[in-house]
Amino acid sequence: MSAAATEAGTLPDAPSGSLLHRIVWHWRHNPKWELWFAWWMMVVFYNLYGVLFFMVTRVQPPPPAWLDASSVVQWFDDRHQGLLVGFAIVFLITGFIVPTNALLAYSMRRMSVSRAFPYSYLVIYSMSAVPGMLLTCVALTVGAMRPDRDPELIHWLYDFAFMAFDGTMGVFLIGSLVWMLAILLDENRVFPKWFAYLNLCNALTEVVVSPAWIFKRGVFAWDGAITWWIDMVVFVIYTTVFITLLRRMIVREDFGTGPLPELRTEEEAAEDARKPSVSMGTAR
Amino acid sequence: MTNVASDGSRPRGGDVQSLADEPAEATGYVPGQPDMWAFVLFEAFLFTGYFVVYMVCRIQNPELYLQSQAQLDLRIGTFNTFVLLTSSWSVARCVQSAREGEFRSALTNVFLTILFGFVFLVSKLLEWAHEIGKGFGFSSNEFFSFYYFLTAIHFLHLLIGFIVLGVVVHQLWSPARRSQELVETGATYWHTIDFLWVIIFALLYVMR
Amino acid sequence: MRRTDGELILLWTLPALGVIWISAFLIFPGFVHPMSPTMSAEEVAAFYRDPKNLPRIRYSMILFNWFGVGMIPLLTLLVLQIRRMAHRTPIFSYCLLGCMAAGPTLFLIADLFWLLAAFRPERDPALIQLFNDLAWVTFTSQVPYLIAQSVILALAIYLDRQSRPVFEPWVAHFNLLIAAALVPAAFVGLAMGGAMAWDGLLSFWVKNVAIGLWVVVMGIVLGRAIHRQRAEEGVAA
Amino acid sequence: MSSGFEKRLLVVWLALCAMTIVSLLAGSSDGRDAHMPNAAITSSTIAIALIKVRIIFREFMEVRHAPVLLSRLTDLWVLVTAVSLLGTYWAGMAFSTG
Repeated sequence: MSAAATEAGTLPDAPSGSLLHRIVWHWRHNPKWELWFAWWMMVVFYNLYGVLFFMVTRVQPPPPAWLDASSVVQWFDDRHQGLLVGFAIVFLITGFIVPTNALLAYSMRRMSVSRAFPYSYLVIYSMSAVPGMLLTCVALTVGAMRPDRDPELIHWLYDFAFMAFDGTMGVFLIGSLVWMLAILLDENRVFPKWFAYLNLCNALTEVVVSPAWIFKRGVFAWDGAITWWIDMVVFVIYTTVFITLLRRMIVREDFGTGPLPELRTEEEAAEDARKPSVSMGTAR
Repeated sequence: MTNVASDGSRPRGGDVQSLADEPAEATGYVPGQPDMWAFVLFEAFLFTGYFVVYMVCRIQNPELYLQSQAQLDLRIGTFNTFVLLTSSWSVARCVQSAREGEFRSALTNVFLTILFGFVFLVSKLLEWAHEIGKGFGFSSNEFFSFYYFLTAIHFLHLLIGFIVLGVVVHQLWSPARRSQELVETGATYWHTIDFLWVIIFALLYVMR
Repeated sequence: MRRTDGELILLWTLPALGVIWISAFLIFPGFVHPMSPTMSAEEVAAFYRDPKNLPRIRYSMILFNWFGVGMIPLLTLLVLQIRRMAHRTPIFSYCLLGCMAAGPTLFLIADLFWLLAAFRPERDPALIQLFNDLAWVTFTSQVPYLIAQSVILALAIYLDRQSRPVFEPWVAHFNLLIAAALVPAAFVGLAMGGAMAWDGLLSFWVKNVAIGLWVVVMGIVLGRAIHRQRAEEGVAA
Repeated sequence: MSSGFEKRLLVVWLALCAMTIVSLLAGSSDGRDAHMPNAAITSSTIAIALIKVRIIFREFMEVRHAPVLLSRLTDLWVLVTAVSLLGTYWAGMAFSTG
């Protein structure tokens, strides 16, 4: 757990020792515990989702949209136990994605923008898990529970699951645009402006998913090269970037209301030495 | 490797006579927010991804693509390209005028840009209506799927471009604002619409 | 003063809601002796077609449809109490807001599937069974936000480091216990019979009793917290 | 100074338009109804398009004044796009004839 060590690096007097020991220390003394809690939840659960969806249930990358009913029954048979166990774990842990949304909303609360931004983002993203993920998992669980069900009905559940997963792009589209606008308007320098534009890129890929409602095969189907693979690359880049930037935000956080202090690299420290600095006192 | 070496290695249009003073020009200045360039490059690579997928699908079924392509009117595509190149030209003039403090001229040029953007918008809508009228829709065949997809996602960038130009007008309008940085950032975005179209034009209308 | 008056009114909707929910629960013929997942499609269809059952299914689910999200104002009161805790950030209150946006929606979806199954019971039994399965799996397995809600509330209480915390520490322990009681229900897909199945001891009785207990206990605790807040603010004013 | 940029931008615009006309001529050289695979048209069209894009980068978007890094990145994109598009096309031609 080297990342835990980097977290400790933000506090000069953090103890070294076992992981549990350090967690207890931070729980007692770290004023940013709430923020780090949300951040670690985000990292742990994004990784868990990756494992559950790609390895345990093996429903991602998505199977072809053109499979016929008997192939779909076969598809369910191949994954029977994985689907049931994997989605049970998903049901167990999904609620713990909420701290992620809370942290993202907090980032907007720290900006010099209206509270309307964090609240709308919080509601949009909390609601988005229901159609975007949980309905998929319910449909596939129901499909796997009774392998002897009429193949046509299993086929319907399969469509329901993947259309719900890929086809509910509106919530993410609007969510990204809300975040983008907040960052562009922000004067507290919580995030760099290029990340606002990256939000726009992510929002545009949500538009690109929409042909999945129309095509059953080819690059625009729900498993297509454009609607799934390219979008997935963008999503992974986007997620990695915002996890990194949120970490920087927590490190820089001073619990004030003015501009967030910059991370102090050597160059910046040298620059500060040349001109009198006012922000240094509040930075630590 | 200096900047000059890479410039000299590639044939260029109209500025051969200015090659001599190139080193003096490389001032290390990025127009507008450097952040916008992150967007431009990200979108550029993303579009390269779309283009490659198009190419890979195309080489598997060249006949279909060639026949469908014959349904498009090359003259409309060329006209579109002219319009966008001209809009890019005027927004570049807007940036230069604003930089020299000639805000009246800058405003005129940004309005010209909006006008050309609007001409492109209308011609694209008419072209789509024409193709749909002939019975070629989004899901008619693979070529038309790509045609509508690429032109529509480009169209979406154009619509966002009008918002961006609105910000530029808002900045230039009042002497209290006039942030040169935002004007240049907006222009960088608008040029992106232009250069992406240049490639889409080549791939959809012209190539064989 | 005016602020907490409104909060008290919202709080006292809880007993009324409780009565409505318990009666809806008792009216639905599939709850008191929960329907078994091993029922065949014909048996499920017969259950919905039974003229004694059909009105009870419809009216109970319509009641749930009206009052299913009735918890949201009460959860909002909980959010306001978290705001009073000695935290540095609003992270925990944001978390609870997120949970309460998503949790009741899921119950509403289960309700929708039951009503769909009852709408045309003459439909193909396989379809009735499909809607019935969707309803029961959604109803039983959708505990993620309830679990997260309890755990996050417990963390928020533990971190409320002031001389007179808003909630006493036992409330946090209690919430963790409730969260643990809800865990087996997530695994409902794995068993067609026994304690883990959707009519089993753990997935049905333990889970629903835990939810009921949580509502009652948190209602009382919340009421005491609001009354104390009124007293404190009354003194201050 | 004012006329300096005016003239330069005008020249750039004229060059871009001229290249567009070359594309138009290339695209109509084999007749409107007889579209056949044609490696020469395709290669020259893609090459012209990318040269146009590079001119837009350097002149309109002022990359020629920009730091070397940006200049390199835009050139890299032009190169990657050229190689991947032409490479795919040529590979397709090789497979279909071979």
